[in-house]
Amino acid sequence: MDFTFTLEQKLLKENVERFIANEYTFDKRRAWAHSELGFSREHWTRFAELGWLGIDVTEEHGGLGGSAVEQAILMEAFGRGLVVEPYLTTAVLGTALLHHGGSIQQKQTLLPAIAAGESLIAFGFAESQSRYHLADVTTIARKDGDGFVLNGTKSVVFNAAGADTIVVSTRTGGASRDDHGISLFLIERQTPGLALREYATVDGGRAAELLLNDARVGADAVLGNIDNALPVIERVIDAGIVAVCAEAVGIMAALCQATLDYLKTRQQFGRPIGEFQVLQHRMVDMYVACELSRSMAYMAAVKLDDAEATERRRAVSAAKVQIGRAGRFIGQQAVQLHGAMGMTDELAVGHYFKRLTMIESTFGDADYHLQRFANSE
Amino acid sequence: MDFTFTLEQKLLKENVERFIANEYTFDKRRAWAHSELGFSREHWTRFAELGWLGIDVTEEHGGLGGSAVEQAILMEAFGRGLVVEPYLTTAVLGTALLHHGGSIQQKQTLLPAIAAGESLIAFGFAESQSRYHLADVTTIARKDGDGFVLNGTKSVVFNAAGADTIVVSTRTGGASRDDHGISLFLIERQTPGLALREYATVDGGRAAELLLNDARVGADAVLGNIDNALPVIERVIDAGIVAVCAEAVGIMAALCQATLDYLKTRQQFGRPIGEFQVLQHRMVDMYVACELSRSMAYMAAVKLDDAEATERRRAVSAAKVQIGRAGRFIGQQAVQLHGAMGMTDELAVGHYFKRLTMIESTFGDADYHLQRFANSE
Amino acid sequence: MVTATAFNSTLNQLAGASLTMDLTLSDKERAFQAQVRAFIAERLPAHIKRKVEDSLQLVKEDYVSWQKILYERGWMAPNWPKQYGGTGWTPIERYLFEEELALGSTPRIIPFGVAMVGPVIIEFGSEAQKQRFLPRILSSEDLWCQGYSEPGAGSDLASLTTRARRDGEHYIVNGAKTWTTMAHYADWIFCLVRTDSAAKKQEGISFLLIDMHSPGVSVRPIRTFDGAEEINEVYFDDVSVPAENLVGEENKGWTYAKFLLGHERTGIAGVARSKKQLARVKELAARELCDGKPLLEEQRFREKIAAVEIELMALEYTNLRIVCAEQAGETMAAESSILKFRGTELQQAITELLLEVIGYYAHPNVPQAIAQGWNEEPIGPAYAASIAPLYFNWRKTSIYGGTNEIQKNIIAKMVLGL
Amino acid sequence: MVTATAFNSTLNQLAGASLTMDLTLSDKERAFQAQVRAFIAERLPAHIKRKVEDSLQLVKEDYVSWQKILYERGWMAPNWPKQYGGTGWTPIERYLFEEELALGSTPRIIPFGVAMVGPVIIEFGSEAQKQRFLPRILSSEDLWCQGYSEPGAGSDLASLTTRARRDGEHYIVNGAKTWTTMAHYADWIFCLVRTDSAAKKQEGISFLLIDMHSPGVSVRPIRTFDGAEEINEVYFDDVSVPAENLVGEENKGWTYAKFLLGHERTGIAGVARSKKQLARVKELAARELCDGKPLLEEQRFREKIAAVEIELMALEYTNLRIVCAEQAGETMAAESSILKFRGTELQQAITELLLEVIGYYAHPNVPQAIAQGWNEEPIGPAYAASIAPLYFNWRKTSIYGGTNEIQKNIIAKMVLGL
Repeated sequence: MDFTFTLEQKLLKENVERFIANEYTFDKRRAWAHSELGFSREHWTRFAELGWLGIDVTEEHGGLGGSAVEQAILMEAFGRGLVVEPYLTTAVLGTALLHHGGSIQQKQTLLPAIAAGESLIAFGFAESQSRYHLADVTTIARKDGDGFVLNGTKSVVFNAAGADTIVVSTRTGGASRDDHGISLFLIERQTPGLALREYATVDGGRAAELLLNDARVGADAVLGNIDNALPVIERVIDAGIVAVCAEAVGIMAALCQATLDYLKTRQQFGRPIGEFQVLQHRMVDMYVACELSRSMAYMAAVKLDDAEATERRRAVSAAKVQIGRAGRFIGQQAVQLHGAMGMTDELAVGHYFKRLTMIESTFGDADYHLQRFANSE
Repeated sequence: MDFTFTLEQKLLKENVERFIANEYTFDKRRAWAHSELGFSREHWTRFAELGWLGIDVTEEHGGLGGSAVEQAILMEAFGRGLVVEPYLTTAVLGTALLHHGGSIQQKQTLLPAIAAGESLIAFGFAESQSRYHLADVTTIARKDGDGFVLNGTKSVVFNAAGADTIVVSTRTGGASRDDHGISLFLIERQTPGLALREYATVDGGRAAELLLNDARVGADAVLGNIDNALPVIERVIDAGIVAVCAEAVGIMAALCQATLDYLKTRQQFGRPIGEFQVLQHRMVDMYVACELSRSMAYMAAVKLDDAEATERRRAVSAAKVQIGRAGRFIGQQAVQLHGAMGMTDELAVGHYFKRLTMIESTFGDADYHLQRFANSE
Repeated sequence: MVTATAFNSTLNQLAGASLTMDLTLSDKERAFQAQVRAFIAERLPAHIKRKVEDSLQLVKEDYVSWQKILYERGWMAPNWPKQYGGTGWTPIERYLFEEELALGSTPRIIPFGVAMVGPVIIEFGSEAQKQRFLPRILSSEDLWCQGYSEPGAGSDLASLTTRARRDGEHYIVNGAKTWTTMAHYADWIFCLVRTDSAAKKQEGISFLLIDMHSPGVSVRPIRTFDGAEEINEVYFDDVSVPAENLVGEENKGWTYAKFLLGHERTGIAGVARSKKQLARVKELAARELCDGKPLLEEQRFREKIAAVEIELMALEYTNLRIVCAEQAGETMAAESSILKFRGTELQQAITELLLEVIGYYAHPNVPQAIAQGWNEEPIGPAYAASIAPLYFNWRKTSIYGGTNEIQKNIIAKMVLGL
Repeated sequence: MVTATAFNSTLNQLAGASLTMDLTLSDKERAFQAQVRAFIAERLPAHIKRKVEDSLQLVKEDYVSWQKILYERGWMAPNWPKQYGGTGWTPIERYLFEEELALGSTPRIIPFGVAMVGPVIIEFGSEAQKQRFLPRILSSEDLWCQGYSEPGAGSDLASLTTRARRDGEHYIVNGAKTWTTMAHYADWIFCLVRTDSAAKKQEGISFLLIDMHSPGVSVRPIRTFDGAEEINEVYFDDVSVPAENLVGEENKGWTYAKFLLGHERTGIAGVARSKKQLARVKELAARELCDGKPLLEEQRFREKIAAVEIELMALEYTNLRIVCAEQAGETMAAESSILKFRGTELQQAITELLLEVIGYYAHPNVPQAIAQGWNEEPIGPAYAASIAPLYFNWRKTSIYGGTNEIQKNIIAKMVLGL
């Protein structure tokens, strides 16, 4: 047993933390978020050069063949920086989709492109009626000759408009909410019949409503087995959960640090407010909640790769519950302890809080995962 | 609208509070609780003389014809005194059973005797498998000639051994847990086939396991309608809930007062511990929880008499949830803030805490009533 | 001021002397309620009602036009003595009025004039001030804002540094106020200013009324992270204020400020607005699906709503106890602090439920959708757009007007004697 | 001592340098675990195991006989240096050992000797003290108790007043200690006593070892409200203590006391015992009925258990991070305070679940049923009798050994620099 970072991991951690601290200032981040594209292409190229986009890409496909722990290290630092680049959708969900569902051909085509920063992926898995249930799929893929015709709508597809390829979950059989009868398709962004309605998200990102109106794809667009894609989807979403949990830990740590600094410097009643015992204990609760969350995020990262499916699901859901609750507590209290300052758009605090809040619902909220955990034994 | 006490109610309140303060010291209470009978017969006679036992008895039957609010005023003071006399079972549940289920004959026989302090009642409504569900009844009453033969076991029947008459819920029809098919019977304490196993309870009271082994009762022992007693049982238990809620409020207030006094007098680090802000805020939370509970207890008391069934049920369950949660919080924190002193058997604090804890589960815990409330609309 | 005996007094004193404890309305109260309800139904403009119902952004005209409607009916200042334009209602009638305003989806009354500076002028102002300011508050001709907080003085109000130097018949004011809600709408600001810097902290402060249109007053909006622009910084650069605008005595301003804090009880808990909002939670949860069924049928979520509903009931009946005790002529201590901190906790809890109801549709950021005059097709359900901003914005309620931590300090001191 | 940079250090430093992060046991660790597990299965007497499983009362003999079994195996003091009888295990092995002790339902090791006074003697004691006391602690020939708290000094330890006056080759001790767990079993007590009353509070305190069998020592049991008799008052009336029983230097006792606080980390969170207890919650919830089905099938209750289970996992993996960092050679700051306050919160939460499981059968008070040698028919289910007393008794865990409030003060100061 060894729940410590390896030397390589420490190096990675130092690198990405240095990058965030030196180059990813809050003002710059705001500018990138508001730009046409919504993020910085330069950064993306840099990420590729540093190998970050290829952590989950095997060496044969031009990646590093790393683990979820390295992804978590990156994501934690990205949390601190409130990074807007579409790492999660492309280099976590995208690569996982290919690893767990992709054919040799698909992997050979896409993984090197992802690692090189040349291909962006998005994943449409939610629908307006589905809430967090991955099997609640009504988008239809109808067999038509050699290929398929897709009709339906996918909701809140993160980073869809900037993606080159969008993966969508569809129903090819079974009744609504059946586990069986779900299939995945790779759709090129320019496919006729695919329309997007893009919007900004409250946390500074981008997403889109995705409309499929007789969108036609070839047989080679099928990702994984027809009708049996649910286990792949679950595995991929679990990888996404680990990534956002680590990101949330980075945010929580940043909020704790900012709040602690504020407590030490802000003077009221002739002394730093950090001398008030109620605020001290609140800060302790925040700090401890953050550390407990960090333990769970890395535990889930290890188990994502190492454990069998039931144990993996339990670990991932447990982490999501812990981080959902801790995130809400820390986010709200960081604002509260900053007083009226915490309400301003100018300070980073509110923006961290918004991203943490969005992570709460991403891939299922605490209630959903508590239920999944409770019923997993 | 008037959510204030009437002059008469204030007078009653002053009287009972004076009685508790002057005559119901903690040491005496301990002695009565440990006595053979488990309470003081003298007190009981006194209660009768003061009219307290007849609050829920109409004037024609020798009572005061009062309301649940007056009962709540008494119970709140009884809470402060940790009164061990069987007021709840006889003068709340007992009278309510007769009012809502009793025949003219039964009322004429028993209500005057209750008001006069000459008859004690107990109510066996729970069974080992039933948890808090009043319709989960397996004790069987079988028609036999003019009368009935009863077989089964009732669990944790409060004050059963000292009672003259015990009312039990039985199944006369329907399947287990059906609402229909439940009947109530009055059983004289000395009835052959009725056996009790008495024990002390952790809060200083008494209860018993009640075994019915071919216990035979006459047709006149039926209380209310055969097969249709559930609504009566629910109404009676709701009255019991209001009473224990008020009792809990008295306990909470006593714990708050004791804790506040301790905070002001106990010195640590050269000052009263009440100067520590964390303890101040904890005390504020306790105080507010107590006041919110008081509002709910009296609200439920008013609605018990005045409201139609659905509104009554919602009010009563809401009060029980509030008081269950506040009681746990205040009880635990009163012990915590007293430090090691709070753990001792010598101080009243632990005993208040124990009674509060037992009230939590009496007539259904917070989870049960939250469910009842949520599903009542 | 009530101290340690609090457990046996204040709230516990369900005072008065009527025939029975009764939680139903009397015929007279019911008639009053019906009258208010009918008036609101008839006179509240539909477009304003819709904005309030859907938590959309209100603009100045929305507030003012509704306040003028109330003013015409004579209902603008139920908390004022009748001689100054109050209604002469009992505490219970005032409570019912507030409740109907909430249930009828009316805009909140801007508190700075009628609820805050008005009572101070009535209690401590000169006859001239009363005649000059009170009618214009009633009619909403003047909108007010509050100049208390400063960049360096938040919870520690008394450490303020905005100075007012006497210069003949004027004060010359220099300094800055911050977190000033609605300053960009306001015609007047009531300010705490330092008039004696030699005196101890809380002494040497005066209560001054300043025309926002005076030369030297400037307003800078402060954007909050939810995207709203409702608070501001207000700068005073050699602003000349006639000495007649001093309320009461020089250097006694702290007394007037304390009078104001905790003066207003009715409505501070916001129970009725919370009930309305909780009904909205249920309505939306009945429309959202979970496993093919309405989310509201999910037992877990029903009970989550129920838990908040019960906490709200507890606050409601505590509020009613206080109102009824007031009706019976009792004086209160720190009840407003209790109502405020519990009230805001529950308001926030309800926004959390709203957020949970809409799931992924909390993500889209569509500020246009909650602003005036947007008619495009919504992203996801139409009701979703306002919810995340509401959740974010509502974090302010436990901060503004004295943080909840400060409220607990007040209760500890004033009620518990700690 | 770590300060503000804590967020980037201490726990965050997942230090060391192995090939991969790995939460499974190595072959060597697995073999170690199996060895411990087999030993416990073989040697733990069945009647003791049953008592621990069912939360029944343990008597002195239960503790001592199990400790002697461990002693014979050489496993009594894994926290001691090998030269004094320690095991030489790694931090991870020690963690695994603690876990097996818990999962195997062994009695807790009485901490006062091996975990508390032992390390102090090893660090600060004379050679003679080491030779005299350490072997008898290992063998459980001497049982110890702790003389820290006094009637007037609880959390504020340093204000103690028990005096030790030097008289030739002896100290004469007068005063009283309280909340002394297991004093009625103990042969020795380690005491903080005041040797210089002129000195400032924390100076002038010495660390003295006192034979409980000395003339002038008397013990009065303090009954706790759950009915247990495990704590005591200890009185010293002109007790003569040989000067050789002073540990270290006179008036330096506070330093040794601080060393002791926070010295022991492994096992302080009690994760494994809590896991065992949580398994018991599930087991009992599977036997209790609700609407004719096992309570465990009630979704609400399942999720309630799950919520605690997740919190326990978070504590477990945090504990493992700390153990692995220790293994990698890091020094720690206030981690033991974190483990203690979270650990006790969860222990208490689990007793709440147990209480809820048994419903009405929490009411019967049957102290005989949890004492040795009761064989009558139980009232209700046999497992019920011990649960309310356990719930009540376990309230102590957030009080004894420094209240949870004190633990948070320590974290605020030592980790956060507040």
